[in-house]
Amino acid sequence: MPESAGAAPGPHPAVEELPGGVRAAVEAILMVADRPVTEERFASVLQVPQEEVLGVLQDLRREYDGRGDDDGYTGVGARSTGPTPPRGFELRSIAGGWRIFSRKHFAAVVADFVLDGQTARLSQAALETLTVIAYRQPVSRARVSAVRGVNVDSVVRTLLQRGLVVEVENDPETGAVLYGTTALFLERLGLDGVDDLPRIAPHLPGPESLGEYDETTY
Amino acid sequence: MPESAGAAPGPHPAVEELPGGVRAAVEAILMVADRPVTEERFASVLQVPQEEVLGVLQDLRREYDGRGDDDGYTGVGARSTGPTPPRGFELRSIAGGWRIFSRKHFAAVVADFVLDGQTARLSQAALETLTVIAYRQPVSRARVSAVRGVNVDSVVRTLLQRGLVVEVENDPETGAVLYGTTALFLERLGLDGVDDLPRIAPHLPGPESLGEYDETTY
Amino acid sequence: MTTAVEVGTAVHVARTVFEVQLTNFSGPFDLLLNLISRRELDITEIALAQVTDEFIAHIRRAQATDGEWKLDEASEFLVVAATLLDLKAARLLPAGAVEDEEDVALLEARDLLFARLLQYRAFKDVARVLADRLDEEGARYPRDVALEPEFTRLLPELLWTHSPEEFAALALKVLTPRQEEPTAVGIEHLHAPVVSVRDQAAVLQDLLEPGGALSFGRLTEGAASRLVVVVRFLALLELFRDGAVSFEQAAPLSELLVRWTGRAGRSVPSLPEDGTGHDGTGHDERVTGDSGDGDGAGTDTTEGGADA
Repeated sequence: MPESAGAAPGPHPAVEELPGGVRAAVEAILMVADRPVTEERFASVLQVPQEEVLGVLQDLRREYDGRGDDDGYTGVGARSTGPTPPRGFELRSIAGGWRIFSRKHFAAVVADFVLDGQTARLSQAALETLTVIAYRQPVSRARVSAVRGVNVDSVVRTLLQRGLVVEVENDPETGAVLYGTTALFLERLGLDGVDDLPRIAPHLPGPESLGEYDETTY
Repeated sequence: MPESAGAAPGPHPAVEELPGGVRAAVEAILMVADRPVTEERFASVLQVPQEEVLGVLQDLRREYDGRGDDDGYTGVGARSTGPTPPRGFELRSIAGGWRIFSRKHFAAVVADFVLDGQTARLSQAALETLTVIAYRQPVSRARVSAVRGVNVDSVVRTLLQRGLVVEVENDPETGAVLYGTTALFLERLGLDGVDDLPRIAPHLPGPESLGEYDETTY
Repeated sequence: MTTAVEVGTAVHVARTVFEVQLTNFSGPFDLLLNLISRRELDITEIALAQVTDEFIAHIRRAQATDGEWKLDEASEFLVVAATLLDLKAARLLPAGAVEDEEDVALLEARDLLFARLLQYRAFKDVARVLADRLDEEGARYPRDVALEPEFTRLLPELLWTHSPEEFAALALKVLTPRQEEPTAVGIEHLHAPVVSVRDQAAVLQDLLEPGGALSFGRLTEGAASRLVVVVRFLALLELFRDGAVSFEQAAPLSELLVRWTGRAGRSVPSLPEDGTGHDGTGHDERVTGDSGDGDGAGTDTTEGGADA
């Protein structure tokens, strides 16, 4: 291997010229990231067009997932084709960025090694409160209480401590604190954005369809 | 730890039968392990002979480093041979164990990424978290979160990186990592020891009432 | 009402379901949905009557076996009872015969109530979907490892400007438990005139004791405000419980007449012990402008049998 570069900040050789090129540089950054990294961030650090970054990330994801004989692999790292088993890790596009995760089949063996990342399961009350906040954000505690029919103060406190919700603003009229979900929430759910939440419509009759319900249920 | 989501303790399917086999299982552990993992530990968690683990680790290291035409590759993941560029990460055997790092060549890129947006001043959130750790040490992140009312994971990470706090021990009951302040912290404050911190205790609920926070919110 | 056999099975079923339910009880809508779903969401009059019966049976049994229960649980049950009875009361309105504004308001209230229930059910369904996702995602662990020292050494030199005293002052601020701001809007600043049930009972007695049956309309003719009407109604219920008055109704939905049946003289002093309030603050006998739902639940239950 060539001589290792010192960790001096500032101008550095074009990543294309380093062994492994942009693909390996992206991997190197993924190794130290402690939250999802956006394509913009990769592009600006590596000084490479964003589209190229996206292409590399998608190739890496496919590569880590293993591939069958004929999946149109176009990776930079000119591998000869052939079936490959998946790696023990996966690259996921999540909460607006990209991050490495251990592959889910190995949860049982991996759990022991994650020192402090364990999160206790949410209670039913916390889960329902979180759901209402996710779909109604920004929303006040009073409105969440109205939907759930119980006081949600202590549950919201727990969700704040867990970093799943956050105070986003104050209601311009009432001054009440309004809550919304966090990037951690998206990460925990494996979602790219709030828009990717499962649609509630099939579960929730809108005002216009209430008439029908009236007919059928009374 | 017992309540970790999805990671049912106890017997799990033999790793050989999971996609990617022992090789992928080793990778899964390496990707999330925060400190070097010994071959013994791999062997006992995966229930695989230690020699096999060593073989897999050596194969992985070679594979990550990329390989020329004729390097006697004997990996499990039946890759067809051929020149491969190195990955952006490398597997190093250090301190009696194995750990994945970003590859040395990319140190400059990684440094740019890490330093991007870093400031010389601690944020208010970091400072407040530091006060809780200083006056309540040794203390878990969960408890600091309970006191501050918000998730403190990323802020604690900053304090760790800054060398102001350190993992001192594990809670004997919950296994949670407990944090305390460092010599550097005392140096910054110009104090000889933690005992020299100005006393604030008389006005505050003692540790026993903080215990309740923990109980009720987690 | 149901037959003896049906009551027996209902109680049996109710016991198991309620016990399961209580382990992850998460609010009145939860219980209400559970009750209704056991009737397959068929909110017909009969289903509701049965549900109500089961519910009351559950309350009685819980009191009998445990002696007492947790206050929050009990109050949530009361909200359910009130909600159920609201639904039930709304059902009693003939759907086609909407005549005055009060009927319309009642119908709207029924729709709102039902809409809220459907909304709650929708969120409950989705919460289950999210729980599954959380579980699945929980099996993937993110890579989150400490930076190597060679990188942390590059961080800009820390600017530290705090003296130990400043640091301690900040610690004091952070460690002092925060005063929670209440969710509800404070009502302490409202000075609603206090109307006493006991005083109104005395007024009623004066009106009724001379003899003859009077309608509720007549009894509230002189009321100065709606609050007085409400309190006079409550007083009437108290008097009925004490056997001081009787009600007569010629036909369903016809006018209710009230007749004095009690002894002469002041029969009302038994009132103060009764808890019509729900917060035990010691002013139960007095009703202020903000009273409403909670009190309704308690009195409605006595009226429940009349419309079945």
